[in-house]
Amino acid sequence: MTIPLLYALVGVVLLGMGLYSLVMYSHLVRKILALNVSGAGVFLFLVAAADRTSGPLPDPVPHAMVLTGIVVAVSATALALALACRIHQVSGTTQLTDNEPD
Amino acid sequence: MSLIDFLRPMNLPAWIISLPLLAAVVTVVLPRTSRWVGIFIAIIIPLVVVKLCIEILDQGTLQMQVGGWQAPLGIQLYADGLSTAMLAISAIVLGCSTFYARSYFTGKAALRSFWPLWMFLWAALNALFLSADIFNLYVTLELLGLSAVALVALSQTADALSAAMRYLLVSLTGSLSYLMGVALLYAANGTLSLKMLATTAPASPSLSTAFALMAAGLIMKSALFPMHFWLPPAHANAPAPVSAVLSALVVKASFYILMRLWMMIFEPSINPSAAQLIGILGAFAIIWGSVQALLAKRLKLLVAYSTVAQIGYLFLIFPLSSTPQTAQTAWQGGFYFVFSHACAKAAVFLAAGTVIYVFGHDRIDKLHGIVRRMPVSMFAFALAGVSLIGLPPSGGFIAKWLYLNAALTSGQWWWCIIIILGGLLATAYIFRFFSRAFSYLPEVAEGRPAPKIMEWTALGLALCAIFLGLTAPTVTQLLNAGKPF
Amino acid sequence: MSLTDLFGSFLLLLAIPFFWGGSLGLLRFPDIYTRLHALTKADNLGLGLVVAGSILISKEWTVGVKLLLIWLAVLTASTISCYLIANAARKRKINPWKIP
Amino acid sequence: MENSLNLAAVTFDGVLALVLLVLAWQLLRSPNLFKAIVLFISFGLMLSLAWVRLKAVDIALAEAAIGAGLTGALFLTALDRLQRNNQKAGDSLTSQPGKVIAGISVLALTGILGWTVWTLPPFSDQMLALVSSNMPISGVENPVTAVLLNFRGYDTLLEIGVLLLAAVGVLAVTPSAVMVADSAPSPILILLLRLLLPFIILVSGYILWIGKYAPGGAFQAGAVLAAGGILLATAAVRFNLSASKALPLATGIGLLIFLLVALATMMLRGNYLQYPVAHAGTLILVIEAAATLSIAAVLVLLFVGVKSDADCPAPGEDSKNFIFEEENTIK
Repeated sequence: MTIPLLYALVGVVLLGMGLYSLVMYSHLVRKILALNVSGAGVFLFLVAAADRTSGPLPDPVPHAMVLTGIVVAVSATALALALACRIHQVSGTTQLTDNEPD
Repeated sequence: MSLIDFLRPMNLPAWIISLPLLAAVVTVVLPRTSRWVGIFIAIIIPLVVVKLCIEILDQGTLQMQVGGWQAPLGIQLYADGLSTAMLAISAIVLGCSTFYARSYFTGKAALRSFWPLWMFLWAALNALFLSADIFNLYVTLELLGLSAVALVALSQTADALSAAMRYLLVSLTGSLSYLMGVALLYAANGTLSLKMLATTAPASPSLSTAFALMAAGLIMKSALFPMHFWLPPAHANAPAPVSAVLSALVVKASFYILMRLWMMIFEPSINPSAAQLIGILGAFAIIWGSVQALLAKRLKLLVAYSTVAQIGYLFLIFPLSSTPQTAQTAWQGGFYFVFSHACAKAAVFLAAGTVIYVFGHDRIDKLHGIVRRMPVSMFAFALAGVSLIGLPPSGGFIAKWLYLNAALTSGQWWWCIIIILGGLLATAYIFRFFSRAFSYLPEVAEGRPAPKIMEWTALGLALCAIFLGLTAPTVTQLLNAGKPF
Repeated sequence: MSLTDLFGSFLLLLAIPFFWGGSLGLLRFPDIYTRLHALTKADNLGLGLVVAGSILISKEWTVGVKLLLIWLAVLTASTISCYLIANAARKRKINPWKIP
Repeated sequence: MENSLNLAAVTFDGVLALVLLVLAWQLLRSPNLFKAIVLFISFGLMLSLAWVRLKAVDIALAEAAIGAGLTGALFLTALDRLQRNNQKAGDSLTSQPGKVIAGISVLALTGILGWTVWTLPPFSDQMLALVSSNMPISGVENPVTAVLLNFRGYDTLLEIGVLLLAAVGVLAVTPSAVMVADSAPSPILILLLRLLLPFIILVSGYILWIGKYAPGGAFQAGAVLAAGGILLATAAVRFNLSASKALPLATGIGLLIFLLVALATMMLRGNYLQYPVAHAGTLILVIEAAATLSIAAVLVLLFVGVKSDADCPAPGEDSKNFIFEEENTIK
């Protein structure tokens, strides 16, 4: 087992853990945390894959992709948190309610 | 430098993406100009898209190497008949909805955030349809998803905020799943270009897993049964022009990506039972969505569930195109669905928005005889209903006819039953509303008058849905330009 | 391996017990004030040793200057954030731990 | 020597991998959300180490600043707002059968994915070779910067758009974008600001400039600058976003310059974003400088937007719902 493979597998496990918590927990902050952990898992896999080149230099394209991904992730996180705060302010809950509009 | 030089055919895709983005910046920096900027974009983009349509009909395809770098190093913008047709339908729907929104939001402070978000949404759609790079598609998907979520939240009611949050979580999970697929494809093939993947990607475990991940993510985003749960609250609680665009275009965008990926990369090497499975989900969506629409108590919710049902039809493409003889008919039928549903559903949502504007609510059992208050809107609703049901001569009819053709030719008669049953159910839920709206009562509920522009834009879109049926040869010619598949 | 390298390595090794102690204190001390104490004092000393060791090992003087700047920046930041955290805790009326 | 170094490296990677997994597990399960967020920040810092180990120093910088630092700050401020009224918000797990089903499906997914990763074919060097051979005409010397701003600059253009969009979105759901400090800022904090702010600006400029040659660039520089801005916002007694006139311009300028360069190159050279080789370096620096400013402004705005307390005096809904309100002045 090589070092990049180790990190790639860690990435996969992080993705799985994040998805599980995303589905299982109801608090919005936890869900957003879980999405961030999943995202980190995908990024880790991507960069680990880039380090499997035959020479000493890694492939820079996945690095650029992950940088883009990190910025997208923080944007999405901020929007999600602002929405969560607004929901809390309007309806006093920190979870998603299951009310279908009738 | 002459104007001709400005609009060299090669540059058209870049303009189509850049103009709404520029408009978004301007509306952020100079909010006072935003209404005029919005109108400017709503006029100029359709014009540029028409120019692009002419070019595509003439030349087949247009390709631009962004930055001058060839694939796989750079990103390609690529326009063929299919992407141009998607751009055109977006231009029609967004153009009409922009004019509608201008009246709908009058005097509301939400307008300040509305315009930048709206421009970002438009730019994201255009960029998505023109992209030929799987990672670039991810970025456009995020741009699209975030702007759509923020637009849903604009109503600021508890229901809308909750719906927006659910939509955001689903959308982000979908993108993440898609991104993992991109990562796998890149790790295995060393390229992000759609074209290169189409020719080089060999069948392998990583290809199957990548397909599963990307399909799951995109299915979530396009709300195919059973991942549809987020759609009805989001589309029913958003402001009307937003609902129209979400139902008409945004869910279709992820379907479009899935279709491209399937036809170009995955179809040859993925087990065909995957297509059948997606088809079965589509069938469930048609039945489930229609039944829920029949039971809905609010008009916008009825329309939203109708979208769930109509999305089911789109995904029937996968099983129907599985034999070489029917592939062509099936995908054309599927995209005919996309176009006619886009126009019809946008018209219906706009009309429903006018109902709320006039009466302040949309409870179906309290909308007796409203046709007398808003005849134009109800006429638009009726015309769009014709297309949703699939009666001739509408675009919806052409779509269903192509589908039935493909189903019978490929010997998969069971899909015919679903298609016909779906049509019957659509008739039922639409007439359930009509029987009230068109009923004659001596006194009609009081309401404020609707601005003319709101009524006529809905009618314009409904007429488009009908005309799509009358102009089938031209549309198919455009779709086939450049032989997308 | 030259003498400076050797001494630099020695300083790096010397940092370990301080970090170890700081982390242990952070985990095991009873209240926020004592934990802050462990963290800022021991860790900053540890970091100082790491920086000193690294400067000795590094061959270029520019790297040395950078390392020194890093140490100064961390010292400033940790001093002030420590003060802010302690002050916030005091304002929330969190009483210091006393030997029971 | 070679071997023992290798052994040390492998041990380090093994321990780091384990730490990452344990931290993630703890942060996702901890019943105390505050603790979860603190663990998330440490997770981000550990992740930065992993990026360094994977030779991705650019990402390590961005992760430490944005992934761990700024995201962590966003989470903490949001939690503070969410828990102000009801202290212990419930975080119920779904029912037992749901737990089993979700557990099994996630395990299956992870298993399949892990197996796919295990059996991945050897990585192709073609992209690395292409990037390397085109580096001389890219205008910069750091391959990641070359990919970000030249070879795949279009992705970055859209991504700057995503950032601006997020700022608009956050403000759209924040009716009153005014941040009020709990009390007067501490004199020590102000001293810190006095000491640090000039350095922050200097360091940000340095990181921006060094991105041409070595790890660094607009995102990292923007994040550092944003840290300064956030400190400044925290130290202010009252920070009214709506009143600022410069802020909308600062948030938009990155995308604006990028778009203008893209369109200008298209009209002069035929391809969107095709820089003239002789001026590629300069153009990239101009784009990056504008982008740094915008990234910093947006990140500050995201923080203030999430932080701003909606309970504080919010004039009528209608007047306060906008993004950037010009009429309002600092009160």
